[in-house]
Amino acid sequence: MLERYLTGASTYAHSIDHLFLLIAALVGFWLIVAEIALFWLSFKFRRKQGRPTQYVTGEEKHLARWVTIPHLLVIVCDIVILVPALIVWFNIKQTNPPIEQTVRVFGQQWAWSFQQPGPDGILDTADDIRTVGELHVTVNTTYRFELRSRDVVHSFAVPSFRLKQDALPGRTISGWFRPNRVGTYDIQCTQICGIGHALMAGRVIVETPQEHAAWLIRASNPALAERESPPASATGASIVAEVRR
Amino acid sequence: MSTQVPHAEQGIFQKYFWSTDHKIIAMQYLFTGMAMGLIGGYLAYVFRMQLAFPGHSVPGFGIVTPGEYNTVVTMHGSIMIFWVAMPVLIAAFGNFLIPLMIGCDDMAFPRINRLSYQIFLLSAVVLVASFLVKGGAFGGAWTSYPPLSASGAYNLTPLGASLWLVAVALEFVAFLLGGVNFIVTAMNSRAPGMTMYDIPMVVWMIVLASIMFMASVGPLIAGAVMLLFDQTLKTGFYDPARGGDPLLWQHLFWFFGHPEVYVVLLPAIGIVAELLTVFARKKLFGYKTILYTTWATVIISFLVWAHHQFVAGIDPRMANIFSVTTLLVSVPITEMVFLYIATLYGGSIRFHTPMLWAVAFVAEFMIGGVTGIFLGASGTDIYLHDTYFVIAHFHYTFVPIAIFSVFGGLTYWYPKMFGRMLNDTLGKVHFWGTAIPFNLIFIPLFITGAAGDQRRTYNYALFAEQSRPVLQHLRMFATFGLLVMLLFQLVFLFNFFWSLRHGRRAEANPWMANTLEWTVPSPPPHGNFAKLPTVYRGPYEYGVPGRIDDYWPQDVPN
Amino acid sequence: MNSPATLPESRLTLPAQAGAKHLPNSVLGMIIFIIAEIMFFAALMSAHTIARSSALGGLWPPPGQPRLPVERTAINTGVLLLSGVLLWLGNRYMSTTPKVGRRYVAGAIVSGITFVSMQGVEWVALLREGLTQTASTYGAFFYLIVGAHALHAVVAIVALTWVYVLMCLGRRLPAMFAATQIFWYFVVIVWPVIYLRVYL
Amino acid sequence: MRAMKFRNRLLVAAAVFPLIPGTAWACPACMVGDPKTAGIYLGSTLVMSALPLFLVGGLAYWLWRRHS
Repeated sequence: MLERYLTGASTYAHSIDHLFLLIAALVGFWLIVAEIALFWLSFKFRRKQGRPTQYVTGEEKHLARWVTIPHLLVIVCDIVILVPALIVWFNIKQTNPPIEQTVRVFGQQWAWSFQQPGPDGILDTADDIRTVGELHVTVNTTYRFELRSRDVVHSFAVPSFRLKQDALPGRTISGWFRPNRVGTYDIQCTQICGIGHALMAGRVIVETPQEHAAWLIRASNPALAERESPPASATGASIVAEVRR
Repeated sequence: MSTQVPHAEQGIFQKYFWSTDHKIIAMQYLFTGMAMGLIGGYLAYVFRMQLAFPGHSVPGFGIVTPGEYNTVVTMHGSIMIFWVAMPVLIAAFGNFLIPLMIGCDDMAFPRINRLSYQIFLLSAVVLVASFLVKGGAFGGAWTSYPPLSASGAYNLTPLGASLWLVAVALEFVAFLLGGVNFIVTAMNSRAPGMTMYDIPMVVWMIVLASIMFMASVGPLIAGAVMLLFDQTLKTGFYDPARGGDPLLWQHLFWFFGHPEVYVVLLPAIGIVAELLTVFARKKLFGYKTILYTTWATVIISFLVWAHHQFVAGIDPRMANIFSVTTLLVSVPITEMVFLYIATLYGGSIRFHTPMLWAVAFVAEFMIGGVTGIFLGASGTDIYLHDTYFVIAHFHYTFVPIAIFSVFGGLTYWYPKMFGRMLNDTLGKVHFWGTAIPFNLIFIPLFITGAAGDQRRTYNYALFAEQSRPVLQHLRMFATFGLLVMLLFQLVFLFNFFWSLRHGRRAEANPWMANTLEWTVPSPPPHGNFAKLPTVYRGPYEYGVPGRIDDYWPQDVPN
Repeated sequence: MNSPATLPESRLTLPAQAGAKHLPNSVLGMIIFIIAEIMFFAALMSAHTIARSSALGGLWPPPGQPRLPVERTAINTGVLLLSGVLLWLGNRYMSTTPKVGRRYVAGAIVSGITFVSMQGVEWVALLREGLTQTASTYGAFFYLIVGAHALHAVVAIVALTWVYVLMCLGRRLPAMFAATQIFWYFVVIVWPVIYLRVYL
Repeated sequence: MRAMKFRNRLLVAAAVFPLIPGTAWACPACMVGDPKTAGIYLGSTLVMSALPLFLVGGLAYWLWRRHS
């Protein structure tokens, strides 16, 4: 269902989408039943001359069961929702799949920056690649991210990955994702972080291994990277101007 | 303030501004809340226009800068919850109804009651004044997460942030005093014969809401003091560099913030119970069950607050517990809603304006309730957290609570408050003009939220996925709905003030209701009851077989 | 429909009014207010506990910060507890021999004032030693929690003194006296908890 | 009786399931900090959640006892 509104581009996007669909189906059913009951009763028992009110306390067994039985069914539905919800949560936030790559994500007012290992594949060496606003990842690779904030609370969100995690200053928060579809996707900041909150856009570029290798070479060669640094888009520049004003 | 009026006996000032009469204080809360509601509505207009037509000058405001946008969003949230829903639902209805419905002459502590309103008024003045200070009003969201809120260097509204906190703290002190008053009055001043199960549901609900408020507000006041110290004395309670913890505020805030949702929900549900029974001429279906479910809601609501923090960096194991408790809340609330629907069964429903509001409340609130499941289930919350889905969800609960039930209550008790009837036709025009556009605003926002629109974002131009034309059209559609809805509020304002003078005079009991407030003249005189009433039965004895009248007031012996 | 609903039973005889058993308004109001106060202090204490447990390197108090005067405050705690006991005794005698009762209340007030002034002396000394609000959360929490308690103590002493003076003038204020007492007992009882968590 | 027992077992299982430790990835307190801090966070959460219930419940119970 969510897929209709926004592509899913990571492995757990589907499980969240399925959960969403399950909840939508169950609560949608109950919502419709209840709304129909409400409007039907409102219509059926509208005021009519000569028809007196029935005196019902709500404690009569044969009437009360019209409430208790649906109510018990609702509890069953709650459990049916809860179990997959917890499983999805467990899989995304509490398990630890084998990690193939690590990337550091820094949030600050008002940009995302990233630190990835260079060609040697090890973080915190001289050839680390640091990018601002753009994260290049390889498709079908499990990434571990280490999220930090340099000033206020930010929230690292990649809607297409169905990924969201707040970044708290003073802590390193980690998590994982595994992109499974090539393309360019938005990175948002979903926690208000000051007047430039709407500027905190980034892009995650999911590439094939070949493309990623090519990028790696370009990025680790500063002369090439300088030339290719993306120009700020026209709209972006105008917003920046507005913020400054 | 001082009493400078020469005729100390019954001067205008004495009567309307320095009164200890619960009815006058209720009116003071009501009108202050309505005035703040107008400000809150105007702010909503400003940011919805900005979202629909980003960068264009908003008529009546001008160009919205990002800083102003944050301020406007923050103030809309704060005002609508703390300065509209709370004063009108709890303070105005509580003050007006509790003494009248339980049959006593005034609140237990009338002077504390007056003090409570004065502190509240001061808090409103401080809040409005914060628009005028250097840097403008606070712009760090109504949740005010530090370090953004703790440092002027981050939020760029240093004075506004402190004034916001002071205003919020004052407001809580006011409701603390009011809450003590409500609880004590309802426990100690009931008319002879009124047992626990004879108390009208709305009184029960306001009292339970007050109990919840009392039990949850302490942590937030503690957190607010710490935040204020961080802002002004440069302490480091929330500063990780100095051993503080930014997450701490989130815990303290939501510890109060979630019960707060139910604090405003319960009075609304109580008002709706009164309306449904009177206009369906029916006994409330399962009075005791509703009471027990309310108690269950109160208890569970203290155990769910961390569901606002699923992705905030808390222990993920904790998220599981809070996911379970959150879905547990749905159990009593569903039961309650089912019982309300069942109340209509076998009735003889009169669709006057108040009843339309009551039925609409149930219909719309259900949508708000079920969409909460998406957010309470931790798995889907990862995606939906802080998107417009959340906004649409809680507006589908808060608008029925703070708008529908308030309009229902106002149109129902207006004759008792002011001694005149409202115009029913204008009331219905206003109802349809509010209820339909309300859905036009928020159904599109469910969709933009499901498509990933993040909250509090001034302009989506930099986000390729969010600046798709289809989403922009939905945003414009929502704004259109808001404009229509705001326009129709003029009908209500006209009806309200016109009827004050020119409405049909109301007799004591125009709706043929059972509860005690309808046994006194409209409006009730000072001291309420000429002779204090005695209660013989519950409040919802409508259509009792064997009686000529289809209602049976609580104070009539047989 | 088929089985008729139970009609409301006639209650022409009123249930026995429990009016005499009602708590006085002021006492009930004070108890409810105290619930909010307990939550306020509980939040401060839990915040303090968390800050303490997550202190850098597990060093609490942080290195370089002055130590709190544990022994002197222990004596001071005794003074405060004594004040609570005196007030309790005062309440016991108040109904039988008001003169003795008032004397105990006076004793309670005096020891309360002693407690607050000793705390003040301690603050001045600590400030001189360099324990400030801004240096670390250690100092900040100390002044916040102890200060919040001191503020409550001052308010309670003022209220108690006021009631005491009125009672000496011959007014009978059982409900108000009871409410003030409850507030003072709260101030007394919450202190040992603060002492255990903040000082030790 | 047997059904009762089964339901109890189910409830216990449901209560324990969320607490399965896993490796708490997104959890800053339990990954970087020491487990003691995480325990204290959890403990203070439980205390703060339960306290209002005990306070209000205790008051309600006491008033009810006074009346009857």
